Amino acid sequence: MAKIHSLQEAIRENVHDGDTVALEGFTHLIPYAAGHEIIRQKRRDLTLIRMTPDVLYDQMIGMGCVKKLKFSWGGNPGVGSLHRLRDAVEKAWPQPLEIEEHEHAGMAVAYAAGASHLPFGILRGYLGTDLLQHTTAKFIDCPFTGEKLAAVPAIRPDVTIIHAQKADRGGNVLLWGIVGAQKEAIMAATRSIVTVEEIVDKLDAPANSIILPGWILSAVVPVKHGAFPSYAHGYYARNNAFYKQWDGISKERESFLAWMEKHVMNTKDFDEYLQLLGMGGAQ
Amino acid sequence: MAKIHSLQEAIRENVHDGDTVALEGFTHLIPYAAGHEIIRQKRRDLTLIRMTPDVLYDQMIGMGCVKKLKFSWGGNPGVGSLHRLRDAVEKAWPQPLEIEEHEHAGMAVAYAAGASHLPFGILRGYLGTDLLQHTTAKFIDCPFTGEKLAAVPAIRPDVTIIHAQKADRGGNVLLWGIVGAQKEAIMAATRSIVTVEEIVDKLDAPANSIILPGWILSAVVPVKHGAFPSYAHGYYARNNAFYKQWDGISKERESFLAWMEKHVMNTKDFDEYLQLLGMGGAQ
Amino acid sequence: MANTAESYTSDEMMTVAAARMLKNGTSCFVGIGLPSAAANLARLTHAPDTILIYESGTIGTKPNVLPLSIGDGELAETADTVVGIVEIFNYWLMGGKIGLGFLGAAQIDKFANINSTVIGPYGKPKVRLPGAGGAPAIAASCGEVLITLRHSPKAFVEKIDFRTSGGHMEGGDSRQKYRFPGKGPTAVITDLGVLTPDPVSKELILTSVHPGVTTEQVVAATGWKLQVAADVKTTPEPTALELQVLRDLNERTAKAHAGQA
Amino acid sequence: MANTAESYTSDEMMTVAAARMLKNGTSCFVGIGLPSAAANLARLTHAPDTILIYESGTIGTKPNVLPLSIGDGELAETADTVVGIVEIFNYWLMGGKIGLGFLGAAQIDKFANINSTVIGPYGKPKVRLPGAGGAPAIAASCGEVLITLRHSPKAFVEKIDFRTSGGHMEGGDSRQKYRFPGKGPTAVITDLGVLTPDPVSKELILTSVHPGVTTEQVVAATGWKLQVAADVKTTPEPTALELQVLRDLNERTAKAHAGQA
Repeated sequence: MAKIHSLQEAIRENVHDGDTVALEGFTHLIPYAAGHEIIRQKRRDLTLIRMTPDVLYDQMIGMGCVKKLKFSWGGNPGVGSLHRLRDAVEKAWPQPLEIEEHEHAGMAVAYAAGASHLPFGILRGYLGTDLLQHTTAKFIDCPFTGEKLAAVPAIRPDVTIIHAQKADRGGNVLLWGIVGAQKEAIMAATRSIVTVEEIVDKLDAPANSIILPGWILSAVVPVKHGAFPSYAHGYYARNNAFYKQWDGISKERESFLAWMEKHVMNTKDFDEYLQLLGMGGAQ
Repeated sequence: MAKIHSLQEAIRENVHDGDTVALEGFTHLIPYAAGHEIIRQKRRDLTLIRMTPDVLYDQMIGMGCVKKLKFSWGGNPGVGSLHRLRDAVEKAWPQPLEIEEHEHAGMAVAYAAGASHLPFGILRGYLGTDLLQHTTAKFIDCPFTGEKLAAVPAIRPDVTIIHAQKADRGGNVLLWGIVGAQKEAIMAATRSIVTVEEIVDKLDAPANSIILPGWILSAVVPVKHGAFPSYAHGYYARNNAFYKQWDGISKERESFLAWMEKHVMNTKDFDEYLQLLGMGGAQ
Repeated sequence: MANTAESYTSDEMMTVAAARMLKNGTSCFVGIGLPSAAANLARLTHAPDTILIYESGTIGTKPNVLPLSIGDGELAETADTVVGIVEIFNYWLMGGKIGLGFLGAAQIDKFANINSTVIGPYGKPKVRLPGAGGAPAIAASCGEVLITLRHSPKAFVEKIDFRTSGGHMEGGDSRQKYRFPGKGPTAVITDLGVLTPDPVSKELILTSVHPGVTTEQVVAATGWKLQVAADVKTTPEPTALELQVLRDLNERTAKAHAGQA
Repeated sequence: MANTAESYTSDEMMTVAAARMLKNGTSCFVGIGLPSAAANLARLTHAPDTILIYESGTIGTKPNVLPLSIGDGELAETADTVVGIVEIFNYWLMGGKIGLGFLGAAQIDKFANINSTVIGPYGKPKVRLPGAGGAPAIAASCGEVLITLRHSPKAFVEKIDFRTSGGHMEGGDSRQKYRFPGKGPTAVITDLGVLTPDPVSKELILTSVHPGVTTEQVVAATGWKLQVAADVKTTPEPTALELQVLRDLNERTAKAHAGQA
């Protein structure tokens, strides 16, 4: 059964320098609080995995936590580039960033293969694209039709971290809305942390809800508003304005560092960070 | 958008002699009404697919509709053998029955491959079993680790038929509870029929419910109690006593034929059949 | 195990002995029939936090009556979550999340390979059984496997007619070459006693007889030359509590399954 | 198209022209940005039964404001159903259920192959773009594909810096050898006009210019020697209704996205 932890403790115990870490979330339920705690604890040489690295990974890359990024779409959705990601790729600041690039379909299949304990997954993909020169996919022949199919190596993170709406006291987690590849990422990982908006006595989940039983999780952590500026369906909306502001904050190294110093490094936890932003509602 | 049909019409238009047909359902939501209508319309030379052929397939086999069966577990759950299936396999009555046998994991993966339009699916399976001599699985080598994995050809039925709890007037279907491989079977098929307990104005489905949009279905048919003696979660329970009675009814060819004649061939539809059984509640 | 009951059947002893093998808190993939009865008895006695999983996709289920089928509504209603078949096999079972698999069988050989497919030749069967279902994946993928079936020379055979699921294969370390993720069968619980594989040869050895059963009886009921452990034990009798819980469960079950049609 | 509006921007003309390409009732896999605006305009005007699908797993979504991201809550709240990423790509997109894919691009070549990965060399990029996302699978698997982007010599290039998604590949019947399930791009809609592939060579040909735009302008804005159809048409102007619906949509959207933080 998953122990209910503090976030500091959960990150300390489960995320180590050099680990392969997936902080998954497809626009919705991005685990910002957990990512900030990794930055605060100054983890280094991480290999980050996510289909859609966005502002959180921009922050982690800019703060020097990341050695390698495996992804299929990296941007500030609807706004533009991730300046820290670009600075790392284009100018090796604050350090070189190795990238392994995929298409969404390949990442999705690779997560499913990881969750299924298979060494690889198959799809009609990568073919006819220049991704082939920069990815780990190979081709295999169908033993029945002779058709050529792409094989992508399974994703097996050392630790997967996601945010969800709620958990009960046994650490059983319920999430809903846009759920991305979060279940697969959790089930593919050796260790797993789930931050949740709240701990409740009873989940009261409808039939066939997406539930992660506590016994497959390493740690469950209550962090109210823990996905801000992403959102938690049924709790708070996506703060699109913040995503737009990030473009300005992150454009220059100096403004980025000053912002991170003030908002992340000099706050003791996510709650203090939210207060600093005037998000009193998170109390 | 799926047209709301009568069952007679839906079967007439979508199920032809010689077709490959999956009437899926994993104990729950077995599409009995649709199967009986296929028997009434005297379809012949069908290749039936189902992970768990039970009493309905026993009836279809005994009535001479079936040329071949592809399956992974064939029995009367908790009761014993399917006598008509055994009679066909062991004594070729009423005609020889070709069988293609799998393990559940292989069928599940084959349905998922069919839904994904892939020629095959992969799993760690079949290895070390005598199934290998009687199935269509082959082995492939992992291009990354060299490991040997089983490949099973995708299932692509000409038509898949399932039963579900409800549909709205646009033919969007909602099902819940034990849902087996029904979604995959529908999405793998060229044509599809869904019988439902009721047609409602609005599905009122919780987030992330299992919904089959009307635009991917060929026909939606309201048939109250259409899964009897299987069950529809939230509507009526499994009639375990009927499953036990079936053992006696089906043991001998004569008693089987007499029962089918009276209950299926001489009733005009499933409603009349239910009335004959004293299931007045189905009105 | 203070209170022993006056009398009990050999089936009850089998179910109780099998139930005792479950450690509390284990995730357990359960076959229908004897395994299901034993696993639920364990959950209702010494192992309340056992996580029962049926291949119908019901995870963490706590049925009040034993299911007749693998997909009874009772299993879904009392589950922590219900997932589809593709998910339960891919992500949970073959995905390596399950600690213990609990299987029945029609035939078993000395290396705990099992047959649930056919008696006689496959093409001309004497008895056509239901087939593999989830058993091969359970036998290959769970951390370990328990098997429970009634003892008879027809069931415990030198050579099974069909290998449906792999146990210790050809014995010794032969299972390893198949690269199955799980370590295979660790005990076979019958109505006469308990057999466990020799650590090296992996041949099943009689290590415990149920009260009132002699080793000779078990040897006679086994179709191969059964090896008997030097220190063969006697299975402790069912306690009054175990018997009461089992009988209540069976009574509730009989009532529930008769109540319709 | 009786009522034409007094004035409109070239972006409005582009969105309206793209929207008109959607047939009512089509299942349409929509990229964020221009494709999303056009698809929703179609849904709010002539194609109310269009089924919009975003790669975030939102199927049959009917957003009241345009999403800023591919996974805005608005998309989930107004969807017929929301599925996971593995399912949307495997069963729906690559599973062949989608009639039309609607993509944007940073660069495009004469065979409608597109780049959304990088400007300059991959290892030493001048501009690092977001990357492939779902585009390669959309381009390969949908029944047909529409592409919409603004016209400029930097976007319409002889040779794209990176082939992110396959259009008509090397032209002619070369797409066939890749065995992509879908038939590829059928139109490219820009702020200057509409380009469609020649039935045989598959090279993009200017077949329609927007009102007030000359063919010379379009040729000048294209980085390869653009072929012009003999009977090049003029795109009908946006109707008053189209413009009003689009402007209302954009206004609601701007208000919604500014309203936080």
